[in-house]
Amino acid sequence: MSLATDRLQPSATSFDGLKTFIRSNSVWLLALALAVFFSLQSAFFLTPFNISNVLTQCVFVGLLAIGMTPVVISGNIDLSVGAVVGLTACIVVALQPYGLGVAVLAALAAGVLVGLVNGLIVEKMGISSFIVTLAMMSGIRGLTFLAIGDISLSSTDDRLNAFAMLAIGPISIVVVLFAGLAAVVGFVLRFTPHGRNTFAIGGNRSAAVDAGIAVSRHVIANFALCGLMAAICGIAMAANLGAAAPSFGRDYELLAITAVVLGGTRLQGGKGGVTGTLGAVLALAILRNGLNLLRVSPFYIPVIVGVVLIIALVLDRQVNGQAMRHGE
Amino acid sequence: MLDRKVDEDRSREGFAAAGEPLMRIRGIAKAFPGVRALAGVNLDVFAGEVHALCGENGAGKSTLMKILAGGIRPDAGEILHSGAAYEPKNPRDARNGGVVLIHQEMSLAPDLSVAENIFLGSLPCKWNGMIDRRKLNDDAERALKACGYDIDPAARVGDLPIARQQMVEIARAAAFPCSVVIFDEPTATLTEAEAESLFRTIERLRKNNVAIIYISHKMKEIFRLSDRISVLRDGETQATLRTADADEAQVMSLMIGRTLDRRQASTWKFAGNEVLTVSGLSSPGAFEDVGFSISEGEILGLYGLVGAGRSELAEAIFGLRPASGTLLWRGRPVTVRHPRDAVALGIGLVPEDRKKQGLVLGAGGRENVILANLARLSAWGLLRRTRAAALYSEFTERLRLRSPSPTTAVVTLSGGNQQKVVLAKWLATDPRLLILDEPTRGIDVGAKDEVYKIIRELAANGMAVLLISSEMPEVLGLSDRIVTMHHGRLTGEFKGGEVGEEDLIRAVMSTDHNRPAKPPAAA
Amino acid sequence: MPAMIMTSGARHAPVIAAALTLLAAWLFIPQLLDLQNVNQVLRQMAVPAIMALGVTFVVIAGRLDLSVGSVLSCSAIATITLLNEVGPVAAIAVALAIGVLVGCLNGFLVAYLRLNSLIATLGTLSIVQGMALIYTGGANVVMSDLEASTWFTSISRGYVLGIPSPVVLTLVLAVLCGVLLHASTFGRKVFAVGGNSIASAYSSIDVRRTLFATYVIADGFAAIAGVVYASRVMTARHDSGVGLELLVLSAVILGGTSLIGGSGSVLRSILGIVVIGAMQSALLLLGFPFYMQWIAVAVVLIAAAWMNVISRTGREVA
Amino acid sequence: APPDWFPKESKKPFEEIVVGFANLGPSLNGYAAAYFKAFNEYAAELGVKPIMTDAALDPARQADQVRDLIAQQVDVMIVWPVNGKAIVPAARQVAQAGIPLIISNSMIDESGMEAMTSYTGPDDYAEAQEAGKIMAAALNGKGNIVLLNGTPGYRMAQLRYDGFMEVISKYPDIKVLDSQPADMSQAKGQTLMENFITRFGKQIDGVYSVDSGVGFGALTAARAAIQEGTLEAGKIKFVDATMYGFVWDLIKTGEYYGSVYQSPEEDARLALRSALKLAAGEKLKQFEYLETPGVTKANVDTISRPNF
Ligand SMILES: Nc1ncnc2c1ncn2[C@@H]1O[C@H](COP(=O)(O)OP(=O)(O)OP(=O)(O)O)[C@@H](O)[C@H]1O
Ligand SMILES: Nc1ncnc2c1ncn2[C@@H]1O[C@H](COP(=O)(O)OP(=O)(O)OP(=O)(O)O)[C@@H](O)[C@H]1O
Ligand SMILES: O[C@@H]1[C@@H](O)[C@H](O)OC[C@H]1O
Ligand SMILES: [Mg+2]
Ligand SMILES: [Mg+2]
Repeated sequence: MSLATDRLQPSATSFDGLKTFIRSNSVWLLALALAVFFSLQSAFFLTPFNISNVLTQCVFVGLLAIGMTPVVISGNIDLSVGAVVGLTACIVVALQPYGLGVAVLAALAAGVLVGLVNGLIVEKMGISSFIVTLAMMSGIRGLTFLAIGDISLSSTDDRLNAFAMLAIGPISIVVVLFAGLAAVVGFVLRFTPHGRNTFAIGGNRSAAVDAGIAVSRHVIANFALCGLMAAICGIAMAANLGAAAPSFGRDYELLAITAVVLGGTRLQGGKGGVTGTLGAVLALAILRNGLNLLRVSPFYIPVIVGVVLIIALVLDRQVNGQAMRHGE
Repeated sequence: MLDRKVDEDRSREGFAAAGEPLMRIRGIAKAFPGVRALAGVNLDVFAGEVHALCGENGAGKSTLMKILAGGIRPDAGEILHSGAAYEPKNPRDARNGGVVLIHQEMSLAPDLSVAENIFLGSLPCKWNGMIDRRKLNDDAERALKACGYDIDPAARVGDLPIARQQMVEIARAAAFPCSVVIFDEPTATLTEAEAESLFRTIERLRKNNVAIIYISHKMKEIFRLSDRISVLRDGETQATLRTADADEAQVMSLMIGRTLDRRQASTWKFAGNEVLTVSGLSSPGAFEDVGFSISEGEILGLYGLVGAGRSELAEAIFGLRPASGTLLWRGRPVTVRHPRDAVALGIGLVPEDRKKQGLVLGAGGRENVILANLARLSAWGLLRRTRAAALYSEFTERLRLRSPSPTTAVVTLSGGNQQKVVLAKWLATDPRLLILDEPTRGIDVGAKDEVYKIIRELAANGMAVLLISSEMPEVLGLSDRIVTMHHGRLTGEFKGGEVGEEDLIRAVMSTDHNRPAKPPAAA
Repeated sequence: MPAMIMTSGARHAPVIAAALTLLAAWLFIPQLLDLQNVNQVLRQMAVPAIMALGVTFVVIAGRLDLSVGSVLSCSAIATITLLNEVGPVAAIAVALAIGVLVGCLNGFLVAYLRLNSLIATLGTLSIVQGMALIYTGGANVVMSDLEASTWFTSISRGYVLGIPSPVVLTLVLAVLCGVLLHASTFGRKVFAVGGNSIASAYSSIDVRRTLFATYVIADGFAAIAGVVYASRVMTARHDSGVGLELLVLSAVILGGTSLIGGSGSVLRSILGIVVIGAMQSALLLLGFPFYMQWIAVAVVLIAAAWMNVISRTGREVA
Repeated sequence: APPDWFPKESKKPFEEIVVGFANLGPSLNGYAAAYFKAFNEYAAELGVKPIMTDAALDPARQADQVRDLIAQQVDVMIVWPVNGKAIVPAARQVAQAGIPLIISNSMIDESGMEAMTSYTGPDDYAEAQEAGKIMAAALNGKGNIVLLNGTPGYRMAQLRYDGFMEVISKYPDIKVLDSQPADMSQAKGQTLMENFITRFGKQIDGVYSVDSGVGFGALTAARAAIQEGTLEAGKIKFVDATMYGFVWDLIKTGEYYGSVYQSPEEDARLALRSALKLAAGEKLKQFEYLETPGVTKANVDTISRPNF
């Protein structure tokens, strides 16, 4: 690509091809490298049980990160997802006496509702999503504690936990569900007008407005989707643990955002996708699982995770980085 | 030869504003806090005419167009479109009503494809809710072809050079069935050849009986293209003229409310010492082996087409871009690694993109002016406020800046006034060499003349000026000496006053015009 | 004219909100403004207030610093463990050095490597807290003589001219920051970088050095807050500061400093802290469950941000 | 060589036993930190290498980590649950994998009890009852108290509240003014107490805290108020349910009224020892409780000073 010839050069060298590949899949390469490293270090790493383990461990943060991806692409952020996990986990357990269906629907509705409120405040009041969702994070957590109290709830309907324990071969049903949802969100982002408009809004909001895109509607829809995914995460967590407490999902918003950004989605919006997010979720899960298998003292894990996080960011800047202005 | 072509095109000489206008604008008013942008504008636009809109910076042209395009709602007044009330609530309404605006500021989503950008807001869908890619790309291809552009509809817009991006913007006009197309300063970033193809597009639209509103600060274009000219001043319509009956001077005096004094300032120059000598300067991917020198009191024009690498050269001299080669400052070798070093030597740079590079838009004029002068305004690390205020008033008064107050956010100022703030900032540093990169881009004739006067005055007082411009008349009119640049290399040197347009054009064009010169800057 | 008044009114929204909150609270809970309670609230809020002073610089420069809470923990741990061994002066010096060091790391990552500040400082948060965890093994470090009263303990527990000493310290630091931010040339650079870093670079400002400095200030102040914390609580853990980063950020936002960068003030951040402190105290005095505070913070945060939006639109856009 | 309490007929040689320990994380408080330190020291002393995981107080992560340990085919597993209810499904998976399971320090929910082989640790309810008795005695059955509770959602907090209240409710003249969660944090205890003092002032006769960390925070607040003359010296009786070293000192001087002895070292050693025995195939009692005697000035000298 050059000033004069904008047609993609078909005769790109194989080096260019490799570079493009690395560029769009750098985090997958990181995941791969980690997997190779740990399988050389631990005999347990590549056992079917452990593989299914790692995949299962992707699910909770993964659901949030997938839901967060369109929000970030449209130029926003959602810090409230962790609190929504706590809220919806409690709802799905607390409302079981009214029937499992009611409980699940109520939890999903609560997630969507929080998303809608987030989106509405952001769009209609014009407040930055960071502030809105920071406030919501605090407010929802407070409300949940106020309603439930300092206790945890036991799931009384065994079907919930039984469902979470289902597996197709070694792969847990939750993983399959997660993969399906990720595919849907990825598909929507890539192939539907809503998805493309989301990119347009994040890339150049005023352009999107000028082009007659109903910007608010798309932004709100993404927040609602994010809330929905957080609710699914809350339900899945309650199912998996057979219990719920208002403190569920604490700090998960940060884990999710980390995965989204490591996956190559630009925090300012306009660029990114589900594939990268998935790779980042996987890489982080492999890292934690592998360190565990290597019997690294838990005291060292936060330091290692922090360092890997920063290295990954630096590498991403190296391959994908914006042409840096000298002197800036 | 351009002029002859204009004459041939005068077949529409007899354009008569007869019958019902397609769009009738009556008493449109709009106020922003502290500014009355429009104070009752009346305008009739007919199908099949090119209606030029002129006015000083801040006259309200863009505001009026945004109202037509549904981006802003007016405070008062009414618009009739094909006889019916026209009150677009948003750009989508406007587009559905057949009104398309090609923006002054680029209005594209960088991470989407060319085709997606052209059809942004109305992407074609299949029955299952998915985007119909084939139709999208075919339609886009057609729209691009219709404008005569050879751009891959699947290319990512952010990867295109700026001029191509502007073409994508323009192609939108051909992509939709529309009755009114508004162009707001479309040629500001186009080369003359690219502008030519835009004019052909406009011609085609006109033939299809579309009404075109065309905003520009370039008189030549206006007289070449338009059937009628309306002049806006201080948010009011001054007059609407038939282009065939009007002349430049008349339009300009309507714009600024007085006649322009277009006498050249004294051309006397004292032969100063060399201030800066550049030799063997290279920056990979931008320019190579550049050498020239510039003396006190000299205006050196640097002419080239968009993408020639002139801005990069300026950035390198100013310490914003790494480069190899030697710089001699008053005969002594110097290294400039950071703009601080450049400022310490006495170099100033008025960058080409005032919004991105020139201004802190949310801050006031005074805040902006002091930014390049902090070292001098500091006493024990504290800002000397009275000195800062004095500095601001001195230079903004000299440039006749129009701003409600020193703390008014510059984002609310018109383009020309914004440019003056940037100029004031650099003049206040009292530079020995001032690099001006497209100093009059997007500013009105009145402001342009003021800027020219200032440049001459500065040079007369011994300042060296490196003038980078894509506007031939500007370079020819101001420079003592002109160097040309093409594909990152200097291709010629001419003496001011002894060189004609053809010479310059020849020097910046060559047969390998389409050879890639450098990878585009990543967005 | 009325528009102007409303506009300027909205600009001072945080001040007005603070006054109104206090007034309303006082009407219902007379004890709130009892001298003793006021002293107490101010004493309690001194630690977050000092952190907020530093964080304000980073936020005005358009970035975030999530690591301040873990810097506080580290600084408090260092102060307490070294106090017994090398005396207060050296202990405080080491504690502050830790803050400056982390500030340099953050500054390097954000300013020179140009990493996203949210994620990068999340990374340093994890690293710094992890180091503290390794160092203490998760244990409380406790001051050896809990009943001693030295100048060190009076940093947070004494009085100066009848005013609680941490409040005096906070005020002194606030004045310092106010001068640095609003009257110095460095302050202009911070605002410029937050407003438009490219234009700042074109104006010969060293953007990287300026950004770097804001992190040194933020984490340095977090370390000072850690010393005050140590003096007040007398024990510390690797996670003593967890949650403070968001509290402090909320206060800064509450004060009307825009997260986009380029605007804000030290005074407003302090006001934000006072509002949060008064509100927490009022809710507790009214006997509300603790969680009520979280809900109240949410409401106040959105209300303040909204007033800020109104004031901004009042000035610029229709 | 295996210690003498190790069964002679073991299913597996002592050296080859792999112990997995999914703990909630030292972030909980000083007690937990001392526990982990003791655990590691004891393991080193015995020459076993346990696999430790840290859930950082996240129940979902803890469940994942339990599964990581199953994947590594540990011979026996110890779990200190973040949340007694949320650990149940993971505990069942441990049982399914045929791995004996010890729940340490904080109980698993009733519903998961069948998956657990044995519990080792304090009897939190009994401990709180003990604290309740001390408080009642300190106040002579009459007075106003405030409660500073543990981390919301942590099972122990509930037991420490219920046990205490069971005793206190027998004294109609003891009134609970308010109860707030102090998150097992000293700083929070201090802040909450400062607010209690403003609100209730001289009405407060007793402060019950979940443990000495929180209790010491409350004491610090009271000291300041005494200095300022808001409170009388020595009037408020401070009682908590797990004694830290510095509170032992203060009980000796009389500034702090009483607490309950609970040793993290004993807690940790008991857990590891029981785990090794289980792995060897020995049968254990379902509940192996620690000794948790009440401590006041009267008997403080008979109790060794906790070193955390
Ligand atoms: N959003 C806004 N907020 C406040 N003032 C505004 C806003 N938009 C425009 N203005 C003001 O309205 C007036 C008209 O501006 P407008 O952009 O329409 O001028 P213009 O004729 O297009 O100028 P130029 O030739 O420089 O593009 C100017 O004084 C400008 O400062
Ligand atoms: N792909 C692109 N995306 C965004 N901006 C671009 C792109 N390519 C070029 N530009 C910008 O367009 C402007 C003109 O291009 P360039 O700097 O390459 O040439 P130049 O010789 O400086 O030309 P001129 O000064 O006439 O604009 C520059 O500001 C450059 O940064
Ligand atoms: O039993 C423990 C308690 O006594 C301590 O204070 O904190 C952690 C608890 O699990
Ligand atoms: Mg305009
Ligand atoms: Mg240029």
